[in-house]
Amino acid sequence: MSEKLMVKGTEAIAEAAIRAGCRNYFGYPITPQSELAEYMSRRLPQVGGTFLQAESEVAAVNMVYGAASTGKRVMTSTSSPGFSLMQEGISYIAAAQLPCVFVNVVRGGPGLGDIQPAQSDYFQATKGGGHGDYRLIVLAPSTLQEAVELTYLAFDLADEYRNPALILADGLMGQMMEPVEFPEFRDLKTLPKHEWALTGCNEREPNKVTSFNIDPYELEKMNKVYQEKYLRIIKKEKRWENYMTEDAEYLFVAYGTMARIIKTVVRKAREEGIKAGLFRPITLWPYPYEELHELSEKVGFVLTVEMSAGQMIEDVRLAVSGRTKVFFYGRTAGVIPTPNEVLEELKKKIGMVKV
Amino acid sequence: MGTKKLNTTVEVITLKLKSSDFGNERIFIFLGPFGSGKTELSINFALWRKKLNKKVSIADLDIISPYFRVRDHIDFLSKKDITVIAPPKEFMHADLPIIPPKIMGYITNTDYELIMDIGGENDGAMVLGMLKDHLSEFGYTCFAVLNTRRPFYRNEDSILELLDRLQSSAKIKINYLINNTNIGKETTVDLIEEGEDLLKKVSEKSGIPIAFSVIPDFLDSEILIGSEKKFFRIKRFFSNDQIDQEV
Amino acid sequence: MPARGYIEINADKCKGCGLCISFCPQKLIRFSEKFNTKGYHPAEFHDPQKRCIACGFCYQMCPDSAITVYRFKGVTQNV
Amino acid sequence: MIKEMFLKKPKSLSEKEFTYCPGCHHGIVHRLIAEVIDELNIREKTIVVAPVGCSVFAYEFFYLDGTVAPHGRAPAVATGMKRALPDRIVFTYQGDGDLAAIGTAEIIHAANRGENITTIFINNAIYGMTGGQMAPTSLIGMKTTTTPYGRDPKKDGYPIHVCETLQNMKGVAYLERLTVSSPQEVIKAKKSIRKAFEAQINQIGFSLIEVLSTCPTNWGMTPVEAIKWLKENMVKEFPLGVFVDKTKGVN
Repeated sequence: MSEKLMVKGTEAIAEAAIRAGCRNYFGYPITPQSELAEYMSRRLPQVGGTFLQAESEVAAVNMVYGAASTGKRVMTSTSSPGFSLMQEGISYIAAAQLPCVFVNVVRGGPGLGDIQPAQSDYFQATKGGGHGDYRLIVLAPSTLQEAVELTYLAFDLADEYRNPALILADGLMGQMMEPVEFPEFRDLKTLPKHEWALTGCNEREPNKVTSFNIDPYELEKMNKVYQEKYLRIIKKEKRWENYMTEDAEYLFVAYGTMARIIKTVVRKAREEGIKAGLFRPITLWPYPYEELHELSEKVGFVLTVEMSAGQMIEDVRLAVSGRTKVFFYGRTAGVIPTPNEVLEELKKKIGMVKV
Repeated sequence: MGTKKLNTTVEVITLKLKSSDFGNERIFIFLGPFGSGKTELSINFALWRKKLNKKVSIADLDIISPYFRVRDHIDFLSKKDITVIAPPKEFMHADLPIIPPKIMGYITNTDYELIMDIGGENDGAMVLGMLKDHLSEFGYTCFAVLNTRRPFYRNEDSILELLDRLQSSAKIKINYLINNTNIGKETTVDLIEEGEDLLKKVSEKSGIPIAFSVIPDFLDSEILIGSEKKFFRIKRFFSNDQIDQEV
Repeated sequence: MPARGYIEINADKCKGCGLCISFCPQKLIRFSEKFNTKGYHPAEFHDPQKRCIACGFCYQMCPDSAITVYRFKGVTQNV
Repeated sequence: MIKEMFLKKPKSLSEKEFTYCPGCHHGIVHRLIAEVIDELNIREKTIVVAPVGCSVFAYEFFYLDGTVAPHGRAPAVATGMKRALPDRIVFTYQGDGDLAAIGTAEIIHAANRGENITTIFINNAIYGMTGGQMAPTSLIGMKTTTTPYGRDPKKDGYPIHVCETLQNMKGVAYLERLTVSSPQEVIKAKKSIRKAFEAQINQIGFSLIEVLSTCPTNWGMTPVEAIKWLKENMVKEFPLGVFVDKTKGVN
């Protein structure tokens, strides 16, 4: 670790990627994450890397496909409408089992929406978005330091499982500034060797990277490989945080920036004698269902708070499986719920439950 | 945007500066790299000038940043009787590089002091190019705001190179450096001094004097007493404190 | 004039498109009476009078790389 | 008399049998590319990017490392590869729908960037894979399954001229339109494909060879008739020739 720097979220993620060994970036500008591309355009040439501003997100994601198929560490970043455009390529990349990292700095939607922070791309991130049965490893940081650590981790997970990973942030995380310590530069020689990579068939049989098989039985075999892999990921890679849940009577569930605001709410609630706690999923896929289920059995109700009209709440309901009531509070279109506003909501729900 | 709602309380700022410290010009321009603290400083500077009983206007000329702009504090500033020159309300959150046309009027209106918050790097500074004739006619003081704990500008050479680049893009001269070295709420006096030491070297080489160092509101102002250095104590408008409130 | 070479047609690769037949300047290729494994009548080399000049036109036009052309050494020719 | 093998299947073609219809020119062009790769001795550092279309399996037909791009995106995929591994040889193989309809943006920008890749573009004026629908390059009046009354420019627009569109792009190093409809033209085409690959090897920019090709199946003709039709109709709409050649004097 080095000394602390004051960085923006987009810069934190970009620098962390470079330190993780990413030397290839392809992207297309879109607010509120263009600084990530700008940072890369400035920084990658300094470390012998490649930055390319593509003609569209569609082209960018396919450049990622190409670079990833050579076994090199590669990433792209975008914001909601841009991520929609990338879905085609993401589906192919997942099927071709290519490791790479995506960043979606979510803004208010749907449609062109606005440029303010939102969490309304949860479905798209965790339930597909593209075609076919595939999964992305989805990591949702809540502070910039965590964004650095999860970005670094995302490359390792992508390599280990030959699967694309996604950093799901929101506009506020992308734009806010915080002090951050960066990890050391990964020695590129220590990065995993990929036997499957397309590098030219020098002294070996040719490698083929594909995302299809027109024989349904063969394609089903490919699908089974994906599904087995996803099961391994579910088993090993779930991450979450419990905040003041030990004695909690009311449980918040929130992720990313919203979870951070909820921590304030939990402290405020406890100041007033209300025993609140927070369950914060860090991996949105795989989702920590069992861990949340266990906690939910001990509380009066669960209150899910999102900067959306209610998306993660569907996973919360699956986890809780009817063991307790599940409420929702959310703001959309880039409006960030304030701690007091959420605290009022908590009190309202307590009143409702008691009646 | 939501952060606006998160910042509600405002303290009176304490200062150790005299109104005449930066000459007699009435236009103050704040330039610098991305995220060096220009906007926060511009707002605080405007508050200070207001306290000196001036008629104050502040112009949001940030065509670069999508968030954390002067326009996010328009209500608060208006209440303090500071005129905010920003894009029209309907475009306030638009992702468009809008230069408010009113700016010309406030450059030429000698009743008002004008504080100009410019977007990051030379790309942001470019907007000054179109105003340069008016600016040189009416006179100005230009500050370069620097945080030596930001990426890319952590040594003498890179800062000197930046100053050249800013001046050639903005087509105006930088009169002062401001040491805004900080790492948010973890900022210490030692850290601020570390920045000042580096900027002193830059100052010697460039011939541009240091105006002052910025001290955040949460640091004990005791350190200012007896110091020969010039400090500017600011209220932090764009901190994450409201998100991570201590109870 | 002796043959300058000859060709071999991989009958199972041949799809019977007939391009080699139509471009052979010596007219030495024809459709076989037999079917190949794909069910096509493959092209067949027929050169009883040893007139093949090994020009390679059949090879150049074959879309399935089913033709190999052999040349006899010491026999010069111009294509 | 001693016999020697004079012409045989090149090493850079795999043993896999082509999936193409009888008489389809894809096979001829595949072989030419493979011969060029053999002759330039670059097989072990060449990567093929196949398209979506009839040649979707092209990556299997070459004895090379290879992949299939999403429809139209081959130039972007190849760009990613080439930027990650600048010393490898990367080529895309694309049809008219892939390159000139859905992938128009990708090919134009790859060409304009002067991306050091080579594209072999097969233009047969029709969609083969999906069953004979109109292609961006279908001729005016041409009947297809989606232009049953013939292509009407008022409704369907005009045939797109790819070489003419790309020729003013500064990043293009070699650009030629040709056919493989006679042995002489096949031999000539091989020289041109070689030039295109050499342009990449010498890093002078983007190279593209457009091959006017037949689609006997969807044109409803015998392979021999199709060649005649191509010469009489397609060549008129799409004139042959070298559009850009910056390879001279570069070695």
